Amino acid sequence: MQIELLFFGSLTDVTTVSRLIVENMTDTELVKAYLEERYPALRAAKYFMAVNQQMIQQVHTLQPGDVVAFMPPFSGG
Amino acid sequence: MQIELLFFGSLTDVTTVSRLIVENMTDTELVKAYLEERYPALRAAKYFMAVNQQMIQQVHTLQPGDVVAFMPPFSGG
Amino acid sequence: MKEKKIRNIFTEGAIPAQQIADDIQKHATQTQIGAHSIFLGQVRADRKDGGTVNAIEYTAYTEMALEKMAEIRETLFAKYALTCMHVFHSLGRVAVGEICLFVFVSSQHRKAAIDACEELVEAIKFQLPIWGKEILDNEDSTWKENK
Amino acid sequence: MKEKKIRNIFTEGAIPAQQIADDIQKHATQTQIGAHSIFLGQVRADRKDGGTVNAIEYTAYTEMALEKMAEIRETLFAKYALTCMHVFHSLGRVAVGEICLFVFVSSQHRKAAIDACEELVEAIKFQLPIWGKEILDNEDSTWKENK
Repeated sequence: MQIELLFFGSLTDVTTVSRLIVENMTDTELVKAYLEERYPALRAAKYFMAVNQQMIQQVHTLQPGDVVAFMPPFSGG
Repeated sequence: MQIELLFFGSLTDVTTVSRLIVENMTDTELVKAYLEERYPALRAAKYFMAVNQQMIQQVHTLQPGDVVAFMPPFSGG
Repeated sequence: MKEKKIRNIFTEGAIPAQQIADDIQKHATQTQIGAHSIFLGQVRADRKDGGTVNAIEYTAYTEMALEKMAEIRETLFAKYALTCMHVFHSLGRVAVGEICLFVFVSSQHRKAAIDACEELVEAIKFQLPIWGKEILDNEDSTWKENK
Repeated sequence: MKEKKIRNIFTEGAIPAQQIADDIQKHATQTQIGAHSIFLGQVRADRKDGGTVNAIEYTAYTEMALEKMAEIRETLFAKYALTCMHVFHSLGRVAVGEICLFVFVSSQHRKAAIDACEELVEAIKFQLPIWGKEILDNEDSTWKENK
């Protein structure tokens, strides 16, 4: 199963990419652990997560094709 | 001594003029009494008075050349 | 001695939308500004006994209004961290759908401009000696009341 | 099933002052409108460590932003007696002195437009996934933070 990861704002300074496809991750905690391993600077970053454009507050089970967005505090306007 | 009287808004429907010069009126109470005699409809009208562009709340002594304005509630904007 | 500066706020007839664009454009050089709060009053086709409003005819005690406006301006500049404040109010006839009031307040951060603009609109409505006469489509008229 | 209508709010680059005039002019035919409340965000030449802001480069999670904006819109229309609400936000580079946000709310009576406009500006700043990167005159950059 594939999950699409999106990175926005200052997080792209850490990841250097705005999009990643990962395989076989069944919940958002696994995705987070994987990313913090791959990009240690993420551990110190403040960010929110959204699954399919809905903000999540806690661990969320993932389905194939889900889109997980990593977003630093908003600064529009 | 001359006093200048100015009428604004709906009050001009009552007075039909926007400006009057009156003689020998030493305070605003005398002016009011004179006008209510001359224009009885004024008695039922709601208005504020200003002497030389300053709103007054009570009887005000007049000096030659003073300008007394009669103003219904404001409706600008 | 009054030191406050008296500025004209009155425009004959409606305020053109183009003037609003021009005034905004003029502020592009003031690079400390982060926020503009604008209020526009537009003449409404209200139904009244006997007809519908076609236009409002504005009159004012102009000297007193400008004096009072200068006071309001001073008070707001003292209370809020503002960069600019501009007010334009129509005199004479303004047709339905046209703009009769243009209030334009600018500041570094949004809160000052937004709060001052709101307070300014209230002050204009309730403290400036200006009167609107609503002209109906049957040529009757009725004096406007502010709420 | 979501029934709310998704409308675009994004504009590439700065929002021209002329567009603001044109949008105001378009509302002249809506004769039930009595009040327009407008908020404009303008890019400020803030001093930062190492330089002065020259421009802001905006990016967004556009699909999510438009979805969220539709929700905010619905909420405000339910809460206030509004006639219209228009929002334009820049994407990409907006230079100092240029307009990056144009919020335009109209209603019959002033209070609804003023209150809804203020609430809408806060919602845009804190609920829409949009990010501003401040480009300094020494070509360094820093991520904008909303307060």
